[in-house]
Amino acid sequence: MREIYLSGYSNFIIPFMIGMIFVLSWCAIGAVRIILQLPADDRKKFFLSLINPRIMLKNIRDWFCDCLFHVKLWKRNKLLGYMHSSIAFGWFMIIVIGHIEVFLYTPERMHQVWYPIFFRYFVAVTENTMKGSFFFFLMDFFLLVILSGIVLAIVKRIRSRFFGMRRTTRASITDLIGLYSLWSIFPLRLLAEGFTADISGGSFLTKSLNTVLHSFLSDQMNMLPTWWAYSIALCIFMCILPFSRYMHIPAEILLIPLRNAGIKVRHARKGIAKLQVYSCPGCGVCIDACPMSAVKANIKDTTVYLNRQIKRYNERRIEEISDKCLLCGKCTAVCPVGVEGDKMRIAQRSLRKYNLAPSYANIDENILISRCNKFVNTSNTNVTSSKNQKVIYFSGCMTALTPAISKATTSLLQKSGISYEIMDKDGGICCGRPMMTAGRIEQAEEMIAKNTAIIKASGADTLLLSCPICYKIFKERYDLEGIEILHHTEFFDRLINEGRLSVNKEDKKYAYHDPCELGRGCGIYDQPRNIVNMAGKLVEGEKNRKESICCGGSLGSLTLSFEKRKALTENALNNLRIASPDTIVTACPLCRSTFNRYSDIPVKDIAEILDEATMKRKR
Amino acid sequence: MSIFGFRISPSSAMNLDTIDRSRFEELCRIEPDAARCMSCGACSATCPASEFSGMSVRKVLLCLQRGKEEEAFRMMNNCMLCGKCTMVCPRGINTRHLILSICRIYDKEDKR
Amino acid sequence: MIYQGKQKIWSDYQKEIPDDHWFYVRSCIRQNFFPGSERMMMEICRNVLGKDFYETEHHTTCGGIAYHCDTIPQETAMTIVARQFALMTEAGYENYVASCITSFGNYTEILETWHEFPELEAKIREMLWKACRKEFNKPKYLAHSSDLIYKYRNDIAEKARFRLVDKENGEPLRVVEHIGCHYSKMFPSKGVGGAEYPYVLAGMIESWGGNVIDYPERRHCCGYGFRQYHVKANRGYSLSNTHKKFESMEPYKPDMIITNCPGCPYFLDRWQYVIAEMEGKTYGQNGYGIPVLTYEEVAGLVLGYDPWDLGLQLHQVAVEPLLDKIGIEYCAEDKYKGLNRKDIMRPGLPENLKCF
Amino acid sequence: MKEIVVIIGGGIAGLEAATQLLKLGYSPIIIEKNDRLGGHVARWNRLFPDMTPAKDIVDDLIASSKDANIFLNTEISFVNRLKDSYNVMLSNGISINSRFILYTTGFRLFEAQKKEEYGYGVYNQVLTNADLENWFNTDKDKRISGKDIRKIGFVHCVGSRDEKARNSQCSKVCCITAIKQAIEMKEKFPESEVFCFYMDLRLFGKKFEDFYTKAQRDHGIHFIRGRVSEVSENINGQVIVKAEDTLAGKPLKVTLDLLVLMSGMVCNPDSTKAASMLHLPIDSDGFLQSSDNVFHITSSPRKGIYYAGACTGPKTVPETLAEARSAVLDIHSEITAGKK
Repeated sequence: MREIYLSGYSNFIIPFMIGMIFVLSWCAIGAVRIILQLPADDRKKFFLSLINPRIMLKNIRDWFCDCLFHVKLWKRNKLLGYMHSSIAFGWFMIIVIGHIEVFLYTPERMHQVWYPIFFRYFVAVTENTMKGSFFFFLMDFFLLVILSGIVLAIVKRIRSRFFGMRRTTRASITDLIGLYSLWSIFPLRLLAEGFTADISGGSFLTKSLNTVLHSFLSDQMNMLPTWWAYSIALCIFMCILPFSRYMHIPAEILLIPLRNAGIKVRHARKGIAKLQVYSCPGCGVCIDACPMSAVKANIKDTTVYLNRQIKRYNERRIEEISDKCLLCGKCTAVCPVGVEGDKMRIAQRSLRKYNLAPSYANIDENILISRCNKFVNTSNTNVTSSKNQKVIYFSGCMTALTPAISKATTSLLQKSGISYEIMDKDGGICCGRPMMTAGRIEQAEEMIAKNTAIIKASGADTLLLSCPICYKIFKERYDLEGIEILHHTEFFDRLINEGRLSVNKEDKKYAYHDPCELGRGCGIYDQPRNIVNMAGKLVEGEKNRKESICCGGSLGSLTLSFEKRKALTENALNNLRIASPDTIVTACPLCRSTFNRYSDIPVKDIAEILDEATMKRKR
Repeated sequence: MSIFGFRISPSSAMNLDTIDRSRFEELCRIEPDAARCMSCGACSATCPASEFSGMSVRKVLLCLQRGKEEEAFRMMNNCMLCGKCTMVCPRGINTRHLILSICRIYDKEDKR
Repeated sequence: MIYQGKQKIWSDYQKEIPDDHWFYVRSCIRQNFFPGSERMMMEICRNVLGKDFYETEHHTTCGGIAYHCDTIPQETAMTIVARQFALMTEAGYENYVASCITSFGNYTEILETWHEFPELEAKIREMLWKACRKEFNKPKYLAHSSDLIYKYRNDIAEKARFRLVDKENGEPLRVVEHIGCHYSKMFPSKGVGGAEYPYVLAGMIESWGGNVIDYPERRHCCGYGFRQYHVKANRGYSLSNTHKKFESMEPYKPDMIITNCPGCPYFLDRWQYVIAEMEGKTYGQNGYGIPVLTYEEVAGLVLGYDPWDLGLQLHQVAVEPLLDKIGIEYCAEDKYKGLNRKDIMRPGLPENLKCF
Repeated sequence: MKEIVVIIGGGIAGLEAATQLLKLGYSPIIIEKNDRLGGHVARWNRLFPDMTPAKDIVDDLIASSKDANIFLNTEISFVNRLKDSYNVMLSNGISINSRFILYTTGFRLFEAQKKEEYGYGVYNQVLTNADLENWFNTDKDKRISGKDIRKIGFVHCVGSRDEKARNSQCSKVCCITAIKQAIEMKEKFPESEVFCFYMDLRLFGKKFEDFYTKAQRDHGIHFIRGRVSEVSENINGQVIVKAEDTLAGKPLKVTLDLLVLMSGMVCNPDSTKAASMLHLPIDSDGFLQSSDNVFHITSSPRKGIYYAGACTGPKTVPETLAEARSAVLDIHSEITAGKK
């Protein structure tokens, strides 16, 4: 390899350098700003994580898996995964190999940033070595990989159904510019390298192209315009990058270590929230995932559009989108980059200014305590009480409207001989989760404090919950040291395993619906399935577990009207009907009453079927 | 002025001629369903806050329409936004958002 | 206001009132509040119109206030009333006329109750016999004394020296009529013109040249209400009701108020002073109040009696502007001269309400 | 010879019965005391819930029953009962022998002036539902036309469910009529505020609840649960309405530019008169008494005498029409049973 130009410089690198400097400084300033915007304790946490080798290792793994290989996408959709990883990883490899080449052949040029990018222009091949051919091959190979990805991208652009995506985002104008410039970079590179392949050398792709080109274009002067075009395409892409969805490429690099450091969304627009917005690649996976998309009118209210509107500071739309959401968390679960759509929306809601603020200071918790500190001693001789467990059962507001659940739960408690007390049989204070989802954190905290005082004063050692909405906030926000917080599915599963409840399997098919707050919200998937399997035959809906579809009754949505929820519920029901179950089983009072409204199949809570299945034994 | 030991007591009647309903109308623009309440009282019966502050969405709506705003605010003070009222409303009124909207539109201090 | 509509209602509520031979019973409180009124009633009926009116010093209260204040049971009130009827029977009269609205309401209520429950009447007859060995016939006709003045209104108008018109321009005076609640609100058919738009005072005003004004709170109570005024804690409520009436009639600029109840003129009159002192507000023209007169006083005025003989100096609100407007001559110096020119002393004048 | 059926009353029930009888090949005779057919419905403008023009319905009925013998301006002088038929003597001297008499004598609107406290006929700005329909039809009413109407009140249950007005029955249609008229007024005066004072809202019929919802949400009509206790007039000629808002538990007053009284349906004295000629029983509410109120609502206890429509109690238009058809079918079955 020898250099052709002494200066190692040509004017066509100017556009590239402009783009490069622009995008790098933009990203650097952005990264600094985001880190500065983090609350002080979060910032400290972040820096500490960077020197923690375990986290750092995880960061590296995530960088590779998420940014380059798009493992999550692969898992979801092979074609889509290939398309993304081919471009990302291919490009990455071209850059890396380019640098290696520079390092190997012209180490004195390492400081010239553009050199590895336009390497083929500046050098001429002097000898054919195995090593050289290998690199030429690698370069051409990865270029081919990228080009194949781009072909797929073009196909996807024209026919997204081909990729199994029912709906995709509508690109904004900057996105389109970014897209077309990205598409043009690699064909232009191929063309440029093709023109110079006879001088600089090349492999199967560039060399063959060179031959083809030479067959009708004898003049090598054609090569300069193509290198110019290549550089300009790079410049356009890099300049438009911060304003297009391709910002997700640099943003995700920062998001990964921040997420691994355990930093949560605390402000709606600053710090990690801002980073999440920019990390959104606008892929539109959340559109198909969103339960609201069952109604076409709701498509524009999905997370990808929320991020776009936040970027545009369109406050009216931000409010609409964030208030409409059911907060089922499915978009978060499927997001390839880890944008937390539900948390982002709660954060947006918390920005809202209210003139009237409720306060619970006037509520005398002593009255409530006195109602729930007399534990019922069940004397069931069939079961031997292993430990002197005191369970306080908080049935919750929604269960008050589905008494079948609380009745079955208490019946099961009695059957297993547990000493229990119902915390809110004569009414009580809401768990605070609905208030929290409305973004009124302060009020929710006040309720949490009241309930904490009541539970602590009751003398219980276990807090049993029927409602996943309550369960989530009790798990996440309550500080109940020494008191175990259990959802009834966990609790009953444990009782069955301990042999305190013996279940008679019934010849029935049960389709289990994962409530959003219990499944995606708290990660409880297996215990309910164990119970259902004990009580009968478990069948799954088409989408289940992490992919389960919200029943549509969620309290998370503030603005979705009653009549507009019907279609969502019916969509969720169709998903469960797929295995033609005898009964739909869920573990949430709200899901139960929502489904019951429109279902032609009986809908029951897991406690109910368990209560039935344990009843037979006694006869 | 002489002191008699008694005074002219203000009228307890709600005078619709003098009540300013502009904020209620604003509320109805945001929440058209606010006008659809048929005062069945299901919300009041199920409300966990009614025990503490006498909360009742029905009464709140009525008070706002009849210029008894203070009374409405007093009732709303213990609302926990739990959504039971939304669940039981036969007219399908989105009471939770309604309450949030009231909290935004109305102001204790601002006496229009 | 559609006058024909009211006329139609009035024609539905016509009450039969005999022309002559009445047994007259006075009111407990009117003689203290407006001492000229009942005297003027006798004067007009006996001397001016030449009717036969009998009264006896043996009659007592009807028990109405005690009954309405829940201090005596209705049987007691009935026995008292039965005794009054016995006095009438003994005197040989069949037509019974009461000066007091509450009495009139009380009599009406008792007669109606007896009509519905004859056994109660028998019981009362027995009780009266045990108590004072008297027997009675129920009056053939029962009237309030305003019913009689209403009946004689045209005779009075013929003999009148003055009419209720502004002497300057001949415009009829704007007159507010206020009917005592117990007159016909309980038994609309027993009052002249029913309960909603009673004609009894309106008829007098029309005959004597005035114009009745119909203001929104026309039906509203004067505010007296036995249980309200008599308890000091409730007195503000009593005042508030009067205040409400005045606020309502104010835009119509009334020249005078005519009443037919013992309590109403008193409260409408005196509370104007209280309101003026509390709020600084007066309802008449130029800082005066609106004169409140009883129908007998008005009858006396139009017949040309001396205002001070009618007892108008005992009103809180100055009547002089009204007298001037009608053109009734009076001697300002004689205002506080009583019978036989005896000085009855000048009262202290209020701060905000213009008086003489 | 064609069987003759005497129909007393040329309202929609009479016309519909005549139409059906003609179709079955009988000879109906309609006796109408007024100079026109169509009864109350002919005076109405539009009918709930489809806003059908009342004129269309009446015109259709008149057209389809034109082959019947119709006596306008005619009353019944007397009716004699013969062995198995009736002799009907008309005021115009004609005598008819018939085995069947169908009473379609209808109702009478409660005379709103009887509720003196509401001031109908005393205050300028108080009118009835019938006056309002008349205005919709003719656009002539000096109380409304050309006036600046900003606040309108509707009083439900005027003369209905009112022992004092001697009508304890619910007139059934006033709630929905009030809502219909409230919406119509709101459409005519979009800037106005409309208040409905009700005791209970009885919206039992098909689509009625939709009307209510529409009135609440789309038209912003205020519903106040409380019976108007008194009405007075202020110096500008507006009416001041007082009621208790029973839901708030507070007295309430409002000044209105127009007050519409929803006069209810009361028994028609003419139908009572016509019934007394044959000693037909009268119910406690003053309406004609059917054999029973579940199965034989159109039958009288007397052979050959049938009822249809509001003569037996307040009815909606579709109910009235259905009863007319049902009564005709009863008559038809009796005739055909006799022939066998």
